Amino acid sequence: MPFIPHTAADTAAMLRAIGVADIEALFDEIPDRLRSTPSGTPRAGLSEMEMRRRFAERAAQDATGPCFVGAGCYDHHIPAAVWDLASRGEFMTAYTPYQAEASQGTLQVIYEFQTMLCELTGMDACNASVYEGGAGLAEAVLMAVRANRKAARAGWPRTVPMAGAVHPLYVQATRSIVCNQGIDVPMLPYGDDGRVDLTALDGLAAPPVALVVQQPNFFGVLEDVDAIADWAAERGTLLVACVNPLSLALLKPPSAWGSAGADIVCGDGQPLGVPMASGGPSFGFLCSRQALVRQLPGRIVGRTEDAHGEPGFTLTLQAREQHIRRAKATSNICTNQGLLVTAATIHMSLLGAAGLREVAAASCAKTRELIHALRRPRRFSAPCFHECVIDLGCPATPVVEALARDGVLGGLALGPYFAELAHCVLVCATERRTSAEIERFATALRGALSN
Amino acid sequence: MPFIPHTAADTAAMLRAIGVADIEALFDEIPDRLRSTPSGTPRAGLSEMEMRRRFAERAAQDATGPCFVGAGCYDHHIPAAVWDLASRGEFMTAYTPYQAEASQGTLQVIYEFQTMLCELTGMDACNASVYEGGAGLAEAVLMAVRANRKAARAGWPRTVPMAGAVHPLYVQATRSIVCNQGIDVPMLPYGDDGRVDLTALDGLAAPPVALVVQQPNFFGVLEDVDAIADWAAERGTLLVACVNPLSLALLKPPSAWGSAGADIVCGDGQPLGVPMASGGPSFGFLCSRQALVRQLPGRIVGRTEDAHGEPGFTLTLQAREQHIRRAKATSNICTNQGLLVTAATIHMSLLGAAGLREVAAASCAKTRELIHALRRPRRFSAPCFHECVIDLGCPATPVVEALARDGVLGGLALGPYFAELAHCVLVCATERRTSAEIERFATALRGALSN
Amino acid sequence: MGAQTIFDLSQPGRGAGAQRPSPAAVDDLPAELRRDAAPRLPQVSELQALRHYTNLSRANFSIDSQFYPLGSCTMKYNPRGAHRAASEPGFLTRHPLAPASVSQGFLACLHDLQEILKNAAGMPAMSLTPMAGAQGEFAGVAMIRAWHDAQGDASRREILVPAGAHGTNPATAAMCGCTVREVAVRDHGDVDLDALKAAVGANTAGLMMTNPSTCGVFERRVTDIAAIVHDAGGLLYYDGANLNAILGKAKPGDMGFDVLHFNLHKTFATPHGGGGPGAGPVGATARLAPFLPGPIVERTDGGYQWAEPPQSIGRLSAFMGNAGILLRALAYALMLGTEGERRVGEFATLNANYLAARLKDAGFDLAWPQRRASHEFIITLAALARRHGVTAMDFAKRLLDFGVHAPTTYFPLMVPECLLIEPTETECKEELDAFVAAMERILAEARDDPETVRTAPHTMPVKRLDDVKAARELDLRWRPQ
Amino acid sequence: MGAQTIFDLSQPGRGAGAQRPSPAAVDDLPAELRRDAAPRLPQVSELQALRHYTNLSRANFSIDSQFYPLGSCTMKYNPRGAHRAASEPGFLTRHPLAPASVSQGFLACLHDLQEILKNAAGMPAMSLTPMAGAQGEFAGVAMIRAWHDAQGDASRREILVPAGAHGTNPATAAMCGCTVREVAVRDHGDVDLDALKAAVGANTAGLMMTNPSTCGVFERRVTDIAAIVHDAGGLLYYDGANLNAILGKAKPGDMGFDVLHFNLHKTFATPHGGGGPGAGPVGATARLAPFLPGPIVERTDGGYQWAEPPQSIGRLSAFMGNAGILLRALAYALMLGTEGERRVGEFATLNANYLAARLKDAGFDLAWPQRRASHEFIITLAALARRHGVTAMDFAKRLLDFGVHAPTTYFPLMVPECLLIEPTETECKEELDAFVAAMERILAEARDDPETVRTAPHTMPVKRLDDVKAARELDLRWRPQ
Ligand SMILES: Cc1ncc(COP(=O)(O)O)c(C=O)c1O
Ligand SMILES: Cc1ncc(COP(=O)(O)O)c(C=O)c1O
Repeated sequence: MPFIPHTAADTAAMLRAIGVADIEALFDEIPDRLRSTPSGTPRAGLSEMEMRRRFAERAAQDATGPCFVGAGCYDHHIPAAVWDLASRGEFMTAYTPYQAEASQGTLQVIYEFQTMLCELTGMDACNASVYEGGAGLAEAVLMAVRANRKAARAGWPRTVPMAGAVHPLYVQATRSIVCNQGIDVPMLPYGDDGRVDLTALDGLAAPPVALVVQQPNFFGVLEDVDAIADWAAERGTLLVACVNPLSLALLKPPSAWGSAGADIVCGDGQPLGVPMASGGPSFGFLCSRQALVRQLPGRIVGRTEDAHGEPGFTLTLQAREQHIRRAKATSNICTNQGLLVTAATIHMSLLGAAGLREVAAASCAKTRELIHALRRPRRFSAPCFHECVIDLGCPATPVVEALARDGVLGGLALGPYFAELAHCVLVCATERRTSAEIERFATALRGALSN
Repeated sequence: MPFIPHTAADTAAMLRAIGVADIEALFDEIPDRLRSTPSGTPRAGLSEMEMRRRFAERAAQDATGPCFVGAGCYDHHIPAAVWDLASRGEFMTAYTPYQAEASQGTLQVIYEFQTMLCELTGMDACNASVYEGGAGLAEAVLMAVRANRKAARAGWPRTVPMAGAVHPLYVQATRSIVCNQGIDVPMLPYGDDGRVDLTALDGLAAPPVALVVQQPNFFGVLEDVDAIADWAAERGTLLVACVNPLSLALLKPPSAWGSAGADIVCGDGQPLGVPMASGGPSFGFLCSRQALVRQLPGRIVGRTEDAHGEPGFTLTLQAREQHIRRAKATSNICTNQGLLVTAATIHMSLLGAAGLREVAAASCAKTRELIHALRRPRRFSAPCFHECVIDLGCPATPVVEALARDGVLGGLALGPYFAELAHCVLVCATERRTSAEIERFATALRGALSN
Repeated sequence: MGAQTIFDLSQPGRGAGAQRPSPAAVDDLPAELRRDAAPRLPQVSELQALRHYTNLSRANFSIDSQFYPLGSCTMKYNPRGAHRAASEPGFLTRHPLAPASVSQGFLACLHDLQEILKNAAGMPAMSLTPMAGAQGEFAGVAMIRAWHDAQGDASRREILVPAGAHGTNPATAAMCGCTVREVAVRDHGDVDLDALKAAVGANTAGLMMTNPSTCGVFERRVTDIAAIVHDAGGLLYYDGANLNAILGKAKPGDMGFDVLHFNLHKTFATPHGGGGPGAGPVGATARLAPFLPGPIVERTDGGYQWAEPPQSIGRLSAFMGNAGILLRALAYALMLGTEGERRVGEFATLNANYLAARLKDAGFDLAWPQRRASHEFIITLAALARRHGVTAMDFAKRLLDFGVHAPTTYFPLMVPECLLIEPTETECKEELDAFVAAMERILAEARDDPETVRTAPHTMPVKRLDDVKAARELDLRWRPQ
Repeated sequence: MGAQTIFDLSQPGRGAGAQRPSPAAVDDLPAELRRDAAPRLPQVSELQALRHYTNLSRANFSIDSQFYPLGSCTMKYNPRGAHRAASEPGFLTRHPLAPASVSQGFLACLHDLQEILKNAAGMPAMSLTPMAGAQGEFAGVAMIRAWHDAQGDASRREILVPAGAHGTNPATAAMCGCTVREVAVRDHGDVDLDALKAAVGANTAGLMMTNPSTCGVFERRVTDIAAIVHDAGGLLYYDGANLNAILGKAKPGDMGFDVLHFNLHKTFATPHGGGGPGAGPVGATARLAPFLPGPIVERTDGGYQWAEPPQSIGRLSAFMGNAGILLRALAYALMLGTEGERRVGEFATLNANYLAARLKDAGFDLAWPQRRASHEFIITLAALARRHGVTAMDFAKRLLDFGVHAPTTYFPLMVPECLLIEPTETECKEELDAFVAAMERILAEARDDPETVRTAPHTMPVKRLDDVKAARELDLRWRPQ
């Protein structure tokens, strides 16, 4: 039997020490009619060898060719060292670092992570972590509503509009979560340039509590973040910026948007050393201005001193958290995505600012090469980052299916998310895509379109 | 530039401290005409990403279907924990444990390994390690010649006959090495049962210094080791046993062969947790009776005490080794196969005697299933272990080539090694082979034979 | 190491050269959107980074290196085989939005896991998407809300929790827009039924509880509790954090619960990762099934496909939850088999009861000595604290010096100076005996040399840390001197 | 941990159940060949094994965790990318005897490496099979022997080595059936040419040497040495252990050497593995090429194939040497490129000269202060030893307490109380400065508190170990009490 070390002699000695005859006796407080045995046909336990064979066969079944889908999950190179280190038992099989003295490794990693994210976003504080980008955006919205005291005082309606090109799956996740607190999340239209059109907000009785914008947005388009930030700042609306952290190696940090900057910055950390792996586990991050730090959900690590005055690290501001504050906590989050934070910290250490900038630039360049090779018009006119919507001129879903059968993950068909974009695909080429792969995609696309 | 951490400022400061103007100056003792730059077309350094792409493409090129070749390298299951642990930096990137106090991990592992191998072989002492099975057999032969004082006193010729079915590649390696010391390695014939025929040795003026027998032998056949051991013991010939350590979970240990047992036991450790990986790195082991321990080549660890009387481990009997004894050392070996010993130790801990026995038995059973499915006659009559020679009735090399093209590694064609067995293949099925794979082999073979 | 951070190792111009892609120019990004100053990320060599994080890891306790009797957390062995299985290249490189037609292997895995978990829950429907226990709870409470709403009963917004419930329970209820009311627990660790009866009413949305409870005992009258809540029109949520205790022995579905979550990172042995990731699949009875969060996997004649429950509370994350954790849990479940599942509950319970018996003999006070321990149990050091001025926290810190992770301290809140101890089934008797020996030794120290206990730990990379200073003088990021 | 072995954790009947294949019966094995008592291997759970070996690993120093200025050993960074590249599933599962037709990817890798090494050696032929430096040496000396034999000159059986040659040189010569004669080294670390002239003769098979030499200096008159040996009818062997010093700057082939080996585990950064594996490819000039050990890889129109050199000394192992190490070395070489190779030699030399200058300033005695250091250098503590009764070994042990692995001690033998120090190019200036600071501190201790130095180390898992007892009271395996 796997994983249970008890010999018959151990079991006998332990039962003797307890003073019962058999293990069954230990369950004597469970009423008989609640006792059950696993139903259905019994499954024999597999050996590790058999289990791994099954997994290997199934994984091989799904092997696809080059990936040109982005949409929030990107096929970047991850240095081998990242997961060789993150998979060390001491990182991977530790618990949440409540016992600080026995968890300095994880705690210091998180402190370094917080610093790195503050550097990337320009914000003052960062947590580590929330579940992922979508749930993280929900937390950001809840946080913004809690934090906007002016709105609370003035009794503004609990409305948090989103730019129209925020990731539609993030929008769905956010809505499922925040609707329970009576928060309304209307979508703003996007224009033909692919950017948000704020005029829809003009003429409201009260300004929105907060406003969400994504940069680069779901279409890969770069928003006019300065104008948006200024719009929000003028009205006392808190600005929630949802960003791709990798893009911040090239792009202006949210703290520098407009004259006042964003108030809360969130996003998904997947581009920082996390394999695509069907989209999870990844991690969400949440950064804020200093003034809002006590509204942050999730773990935060602080540097302090030990009894001898030596520096050390510990979880801090725990009074925000559920295990202390219970119903008054900033969030219910407990288990988070710590190991991914560890991987991201190592990843950022290995890449550095210059490396991340080069990865971002190479991805942008490859995407331009791709668009050129595909010879299909771009749907939106504003500059894009490393993703782009192209118009196939015919329903996109069957084309993408055909490409997949042909061994190319040829972008995301947008019809299921935006009915008006049913002929469009969102494509992405990271630094890992070669010119040969781009050519293969272009050829396959020509084939699929000519059928 | 990869792996070199020097910033321009570092380099400048260091040159200043040395008192030279540039790095070139540090090479001023090299005569000019010996200076060179790399010739040929310069190769640009690849990024890790590019390098890994090249490796992935090449590895994918070689992917073959199920492996039915054994011949000294076996496709056994390796628990995931084995290499997750052995790849920890502290094991993988440590040096030879000369500084014992900073190397207790590796040293204790080796001590445990020595114990395990002594248990499997029944011998008193074990080294850790020699390069692999073939070179290890050479070391065993040299050791036997050194150790047989009776032979030296009596001036017996330096002859070490080998049983005819010792692995032919081991024989080649042994000969290349020991011929330099004037040692003659004649082959003894094998009989129709596939076992050694010792009668060829009758009537020699002096008995051989040592005799080598392999169990199971290259043909997978089980030798009559009791008779052989008794033959050797009666004559003062040292018996060198070359064994598959996994087989010892089922088979009688060499210490128990005949009335006196083997004197030296060697073999390759690959079946103990080492991936096939083109045959290397694996490791060779060498065990002996207590009386011969000072003749062993390679590292040996002993338990001792520290300055506080606490137990600890250290390399011992170093006076056998090249760094102390130089030209008088028992071998020139220095760097050995330590990491593989670490893996094997972990592997044996996870499998235990019962697990190894089950692996060996399952491999034997699968091989019997295979022989049955292939419906071809066995070439040799004596019982076999988990490999077996079958007769195809036609030249085997083209058949094996055809099978390979068909995605099955269908055994080893024996013609290149034994001209008289040109119609034969040596096949093996480990516990990893499924009945479906065996069926696939059988079908492919029928196809190949009917062409 | 001390507290030298990666930033202290940084030098301008240094880097890990092999990790740099060839430089590429992008000249079409608007100048006003580009950043002017580079973020000050560390500039270190590959070796510096590798050595730094290797050594940091060595400053951690972990299951791979220490015994971790952390109550409520189920720190058991995380099989390396499951880790490797989930790391198959085909799984690691799968894009979350790849068409189902080229994802049949992955979908088959999720479907298998859904079936296994349904069986363990005793419930007919399962959604795998929640990314931790707390998100599972959120899904469950949102489903309860949505169900009441669908009945036209939108006034039910009160969630009951037994005193001593895990913090995520009330936090979840609040996050779901509900109010929280605590129900008292009686002397023997059972819920006070009279208090419960008094608490339920027209506003009752439901009750959240674990069983075995956070008191480390099996709630014997759970079906009575269910009846009271149901009769009042409420629903019952099962917090699966303690399911390890009864895996293969009893099912929440049989106890009257309507919806539950699993903590795969507990019961199904996926690693805790120093804080996460986990996974919190949520299961439901037939009436709540339509409200499950999506997507779930359906098996059809044409293969596996994604589906959304008809009245779904919606998606809780962008993609398919913590897919990699789900794969690890499946690997574990496959290795266990049904027989192995049963043994989990049995030996987790055996280990806890053994430890409880040994510690009692050693002079420690069990919180509920008359009760069977479930997979965990509570000791209270209140008497000691009074006598020697040594607290549960001091005990916890001192245990670290013996190479044992501290048990959970001060939880549940209603037991003074308590340690919640959960050995799990994967620890052997010798490890438990060593723990008892350490506890006995500390008990002796508390009498003879309390200062050693009060100032522990002594052998960790740091001495006891000043949490108050950390919160008062917030230092949340490194800054150049 | 202490010295609790895995056997001490063992209990009859325990095991790692998930590692057991389904039991199978084999009834046709003759009873007299079966063993009756099972070997007493440990019987432990998977977690016990994992925890035991995790914790054992933590008792090691390693490059991943410490600076390792171990002269002659070139302990530099071992890129994790190379490790992963060699661990591609297709490479790990390749059987060594798979037909060449289904091995083109692997063979292409070996061929690429052969070419890169030929270029670095300045020699036209290369065999990758030797499994470590010493086996490369063996191949080389055997080739020299075979060449003389092929010339009909079977009396040449004497190998010359400079005093202070690495132990493997004389040991190899002896193993190859040759006798060894030492040639003196002069004051400045160069070979004494007069002594060499006196030593060569009709029995001279060849000379083995490294350059830079084991003295840590470049042998300036290497071409004169070559001429003397060649004129006497001998051949020259280059021990490539020190090639890191001149990679990309100078080539042994240009210096007059006839045959050489590489230590890929040094110059080409494959991990040392706590003792191995390494790889020692051997290269040769045109006249020695036919004698190389096989197999080597040839490129033909039909693809890559295996080939045996026509007069090969034969095979040195059953298969293709340490194939996995060869793949790692290729990965490293590809990441370096030609420019990167050149920088290896440059920065290895810069680091050594910097350390030498700093230590000299700190009051340490360089063995050859007038010389440039190569990639390594020697300090002698002879004066200190006399003055304070503190030896090079004491220094070495005390360094461990500062988190630095000890340099190589007492090698080369002719320098009294020496430390041979090799920082390698992958260490940064801060690491070197920290080493100097530690050395200064120990120097001060040697004056003020020599006992601390003499009894070091103080912070390792064990105190100084008794080697004499280990050798006298041999305890080479665990036994049940
Ligand atoms: C009783 C109980 N409920 C809920 C949770 C929350 O689960 P998670 O941490 O996975 O969000 C925990 C976690 O420790 C728990 O112990
Ligand atoms: C100078 C020198 N020559 C030869 C060798 C032997 O190489 P290997 O250990 O790879 O057999 C070494 C190894 O340390 C060495 O330093």
